[in-house]
Amino acid sequence: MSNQEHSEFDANKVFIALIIATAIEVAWGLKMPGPNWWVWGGLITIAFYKGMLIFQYFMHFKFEGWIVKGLILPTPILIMIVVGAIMPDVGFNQRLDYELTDMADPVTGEIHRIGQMDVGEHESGGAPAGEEGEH
Amino acid sequence: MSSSTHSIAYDPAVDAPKPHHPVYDYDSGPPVDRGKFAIWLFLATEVMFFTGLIGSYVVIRTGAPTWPDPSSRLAVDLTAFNTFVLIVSSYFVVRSLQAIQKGNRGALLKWLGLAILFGSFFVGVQVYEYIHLVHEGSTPNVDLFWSTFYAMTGFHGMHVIVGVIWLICVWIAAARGKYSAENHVRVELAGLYWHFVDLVWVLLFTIVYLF
Amino acid sequence: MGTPGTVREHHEHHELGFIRKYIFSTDHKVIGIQFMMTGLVFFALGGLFAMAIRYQLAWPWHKMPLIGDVLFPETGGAITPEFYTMLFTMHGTIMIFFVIIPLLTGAFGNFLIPLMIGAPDMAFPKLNMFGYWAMIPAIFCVTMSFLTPGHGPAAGWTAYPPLSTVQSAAPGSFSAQTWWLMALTWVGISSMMGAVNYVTTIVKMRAPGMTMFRMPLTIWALMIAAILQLFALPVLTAGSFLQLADRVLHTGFFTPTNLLVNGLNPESMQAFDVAKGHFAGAASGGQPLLWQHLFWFYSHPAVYIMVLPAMGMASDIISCHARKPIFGYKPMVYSMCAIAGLGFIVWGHHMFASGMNPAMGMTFMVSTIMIALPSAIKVFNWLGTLWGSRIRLNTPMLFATGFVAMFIIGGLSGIWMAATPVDIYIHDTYIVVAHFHYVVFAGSVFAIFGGIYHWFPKMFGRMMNDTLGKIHFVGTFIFTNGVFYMMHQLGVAGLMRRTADPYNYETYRHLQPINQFISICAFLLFAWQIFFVVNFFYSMFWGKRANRNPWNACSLEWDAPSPPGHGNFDKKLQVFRGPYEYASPDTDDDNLRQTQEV
Amino acid sequence: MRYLFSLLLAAVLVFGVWTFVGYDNWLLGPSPESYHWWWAPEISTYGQRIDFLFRLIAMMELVMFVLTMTLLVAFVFKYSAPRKDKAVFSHGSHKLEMTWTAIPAGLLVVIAFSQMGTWADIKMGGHTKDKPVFAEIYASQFDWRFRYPGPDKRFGTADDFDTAYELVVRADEDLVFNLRSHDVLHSFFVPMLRLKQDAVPGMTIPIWFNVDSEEWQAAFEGQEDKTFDIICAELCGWGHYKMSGRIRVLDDESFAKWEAEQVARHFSNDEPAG
Ligand code: HEA
Ligand code: HEA
Ligand code: CUA
Ligand SMILES: [Cu+2]
Repeated sequence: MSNQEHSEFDANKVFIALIIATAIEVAWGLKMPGPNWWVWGGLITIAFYKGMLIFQYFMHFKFEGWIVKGLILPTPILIMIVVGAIMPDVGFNQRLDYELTDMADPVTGEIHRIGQMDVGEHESGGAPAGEEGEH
Repeated sequence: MSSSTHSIAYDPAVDAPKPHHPVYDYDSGPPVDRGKFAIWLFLATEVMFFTGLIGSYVVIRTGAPTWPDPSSRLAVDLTAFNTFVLIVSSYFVVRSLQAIQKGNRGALLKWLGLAILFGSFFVGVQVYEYIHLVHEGSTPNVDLFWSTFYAMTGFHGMHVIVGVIWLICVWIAAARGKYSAENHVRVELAGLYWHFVDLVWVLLFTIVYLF
Repeated sequence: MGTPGTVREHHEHHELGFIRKYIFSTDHKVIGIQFMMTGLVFFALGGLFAMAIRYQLAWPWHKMPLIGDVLFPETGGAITPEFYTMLFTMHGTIMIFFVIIPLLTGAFGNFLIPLMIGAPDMAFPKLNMFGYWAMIPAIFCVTMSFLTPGHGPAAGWTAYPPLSTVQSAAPGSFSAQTWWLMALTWVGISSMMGAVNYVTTIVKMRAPGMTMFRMPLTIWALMIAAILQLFALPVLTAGSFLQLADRVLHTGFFTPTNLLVNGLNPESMQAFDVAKGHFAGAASGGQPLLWQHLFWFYSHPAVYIMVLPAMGMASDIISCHARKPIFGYKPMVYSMCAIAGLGFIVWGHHMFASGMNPAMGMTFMVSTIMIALPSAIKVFNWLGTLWGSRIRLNTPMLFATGFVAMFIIGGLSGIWMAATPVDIYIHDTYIVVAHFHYVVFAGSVFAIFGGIYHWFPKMFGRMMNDTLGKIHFVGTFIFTNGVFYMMHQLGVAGLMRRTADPYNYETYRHLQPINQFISICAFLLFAWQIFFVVNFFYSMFWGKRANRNPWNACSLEWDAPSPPGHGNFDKKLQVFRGPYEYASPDTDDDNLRQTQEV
Repeated sequence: MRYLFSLLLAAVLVFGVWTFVGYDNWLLGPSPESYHWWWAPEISTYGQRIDFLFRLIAMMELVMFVLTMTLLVAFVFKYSAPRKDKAVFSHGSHKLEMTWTAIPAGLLVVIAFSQMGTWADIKMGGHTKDKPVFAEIYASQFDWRFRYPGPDKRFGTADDFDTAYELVVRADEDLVFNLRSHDVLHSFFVPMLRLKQDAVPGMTIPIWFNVDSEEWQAAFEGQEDKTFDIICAELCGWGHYKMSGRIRVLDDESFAKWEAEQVARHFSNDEPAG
């Protein structure tokens, strides 16, 4: 390989850094009080740091030529686009409302669901031709 | 009308393929091995695949009104140990590549064998964890926590299994003396995949088990 | 492959047996032709489905001719609404995943890439073979999905949950949707293997002198399409695995809480709890919109996967038969890159009415409208190529020019839909159907036809009959417009797509005559393809023999024998110039080939 | 072939232009006759704006369509004539590229910006925020149901009542509805109101419209039945094609009367109307 010469790195050092980071991370994740943005921020930073170590050194990314770097370049951008675009719709969906639920019938006190008063009508199958213009 | 040009008629001596001729295989583009180029392309697709999975998890979790504390449901210490195991196996793969780069086939076999062992151990622990969880009744259909948990660790686990098989193939080829100081791209390719799987696990461990 | 970058002087050309040569072949040309045959067979099948759709829309609930009694004895030969749902679902799925994408990237991608850049084969021939073989499980799964008892997948080619994930929402479709998802995954795997191979081959295996900017536009287009696939497809694969899990493992990624589907709450049924030994509920709390995002994140780039190679091929065909260099080669390349890049950030335009955050609708609208700009550049450059040319109006040229005209119509209707307020009204109406059939049928399929007529001599060493080809073109052109132009009219009248019987609504009752006209055109369109089928098979065996370069084209594939043998080129190549030096003043001829020294 | 093909292309051009301007008045605005074949009549306050934008885009597209198709026909006809000399040897022109990038770019920017106000008005919540909800719309396989708050204008009280199939509304007033679904995706589509919105299970999506009573009267000139279609526009299963509903428009007085009737009926036998 043409770029072998400058891909020398001390695997032992990287390895030890990874192990230490993992230890800190576990301690941090388990011992810190309650989940809050501080804890999460710290965790994600450590995880990111570990990921970068593996990526840059173990995977030699740091020592690759421009073409390999170019191949990977779109992915962080796309990740941000995907997650960024889905987040407002799913993560922070303002109109989310699962409380479609059972409502007491004001007269009988019976619990029923709106719009489901005659479930039996929705038999599946059947020839539709005759049902044209029903209702 | 018949404007399609047949300027020269068909001449079998000229136009038909000759049964024997050398095959010209040119090399172009930046100086990177074909296999390595392809594997990086493939890794880019893998990144997008896990983007789909992990991205879904992240948005679902953000959108969920409540989310259980993972440590209340999962054996974090066991998995922390498992994470350690996977990182160690990654390290072994690095060593094995360095060994063959220096032409040391024996060291290659040793380090690679260790990596396979540790990788299999990782799979074993994960299978054990799954069996345990399922027997506790924590199946994917219980709630979204378990749904996402199984989806992500499951797909990662499958990648680990593929990685182990791949490493075993490389090990066998190495035992047969296929690789040398000059020719060891395939070791590197398998290694790249293995490190990638490790990398994904590092992220998954944090966001699934610790968050 | 031996060590790359060397000339392999191996002369032993062992005769391979039939199986190795045509079935388990690693030769890119054979694999390309395998993809083409598979694609065409599925094209006929998808076309048949379309005919059934058209029959129902023109004469709803009438007895199906020929097959009615066999398939639907209980309704007296009329199709059932479930069957109609299955029809358009499978029509869309087959046409997109088993026809256009395999034909463009599978068939032409495989056949043309090595030939046009001067390589002996793909970078990874075995991987290439597996790419085709991954189609076999895909075909198996898609066949299973309409052969399993019940009535086939019922959620459209977009497979929106919860209809696609909750069993009780489509009772009777049983495991069909599961098979459908698996088929999709296998097609994805096939595309993936192809895409890795194409990009590697194009970047690493070009002949000496073949710089990136001397590659034919087809190669650029195929490369960009492959890159689109690499970055977009995995997201859909992940999504469809999640949907598969929702169906099989009863996870809750796309199933909201508190559903009541057909009288049943999915949370309260179905999944078997191993530990407790009884049936437990499905998870819930998910969101249907998540699937739509994941799906369109792939499927919008997919529409450009379906059109970019077509554009590339049309460019090559037009330049060759207009005997004139392509106008603005680099702008063509850059605009394709721009289409691809923008293609990643416009997917939300399929979701304007979906309940997506309206602020995001605004963003997606702007990016979508902007994507018309690179398309405009391409259209104008094609026109520029035609200007001052010397056109040979043979079949490939007719189809390629037809492609340009049809793409203009299809693209322009895209602008209406990109405009959010207008899309409120026309979303999911027949304007959408008109739009995408113009770009996909009148566009891509025309380019595919053109490509088949153009490269047939290279594929089989024989010419296709030009007169039959012209007859094929004229009928196809007329009937295509007869079918799809009128759909715009249905669309502005508000006619919904995916309705088995639109005349149920008062709003639509007066539209039946138009639908009948469309259907008759569609039947004629289908019948007319006989000219193609006959021409294709006849020419394959008895056509006029073609020499190496029957069209006097400039690009590299015409330097190879017809058809090219093992290893493609029988001489060492040196490329001196771009692929479009027609009418060059440097020669007396009107074509200056890429390999020709002056 | 040369003549035939040019003719075919020219026919596309002519037919296209004809549909743009001639027959149905896409450009000049729909006339009552054109309703029959083309547009559903438009009776909501924002319907006009949507139709206008449609025509605005149509106008710009017409220009591009005529331009590109004319050139195509002309070039194909002119340059397919048999000639002995070679084609013009040109690899492009920087100036031309700039022109035909800049002009469409300008047009497209105009198109994009002309849409924003209307979209914001219809969907962005300015009209629905803090307004009382007129009724809740529930979609399920395969029918529409509506829940009214009753005379007290509050949901969850005893005088709430449900109707099915027919949505009864008042005219000349911004009405806000909450759109919901019980099972799968549906879409609340009223062609005449130019309104379409998917109903997503698990979400409550506010929508609004305002029936312009004059336009409404005009659209049904001389007809007995002045109700119009609600259509389900999102595939929701085998019965998707028949998931219909109607909208009836009442003036304030009749609406109050109808409401009272419904409440009374609701207390008497609890049967949904419809
Ligand atoms: C090959 C496939 C293909 C291609 C190329 C395109 C191209 C485009 N598409 Fe299309 N589209 C589909 C396939 C395709 N589409 C499919 C399959 C669906 C439906 C999926 C489903 O729901 O089932 C769909 C649906 C679809 C929608 C969703 C509609 C809805 O459901 O409500 C929208 C909305 O914005 C859209 C927009 C566009 C735009 C703006 C382009 C642009 O790229 C077009 C650009 C081209 C031009 C504009 C013409 C040429 C330019 C000129 C002549 C210059 C001058 C022009 C101007 C200045 C305006 N498409
Ligand atoms: C590439 C894509 C493609 C193609 C080519 C077509 C082709 C056609 N489509 Fe298709 N269509 C879709 C993609 C496509 N469609 C999609 C994605 C949908 C949406 C599905 C959904 O809603 O989920 C759809 C939906 C759709 C509908 C709407 C259904 C509904 O919403 O209710 C209709 C209705 O008319 C229709 C009609 C047609 C017709 C008449 C053709 C005709 O052009 C077909 C003509 C067919 C032929 C001409 C085949 C001839 C065969 C050969 C040439 C092969 C020769 C064989 C050998 C040599 C071996 N299509
Ligand atoms: Cu409800 Cu379609
Ligand atoms: Cu799109």
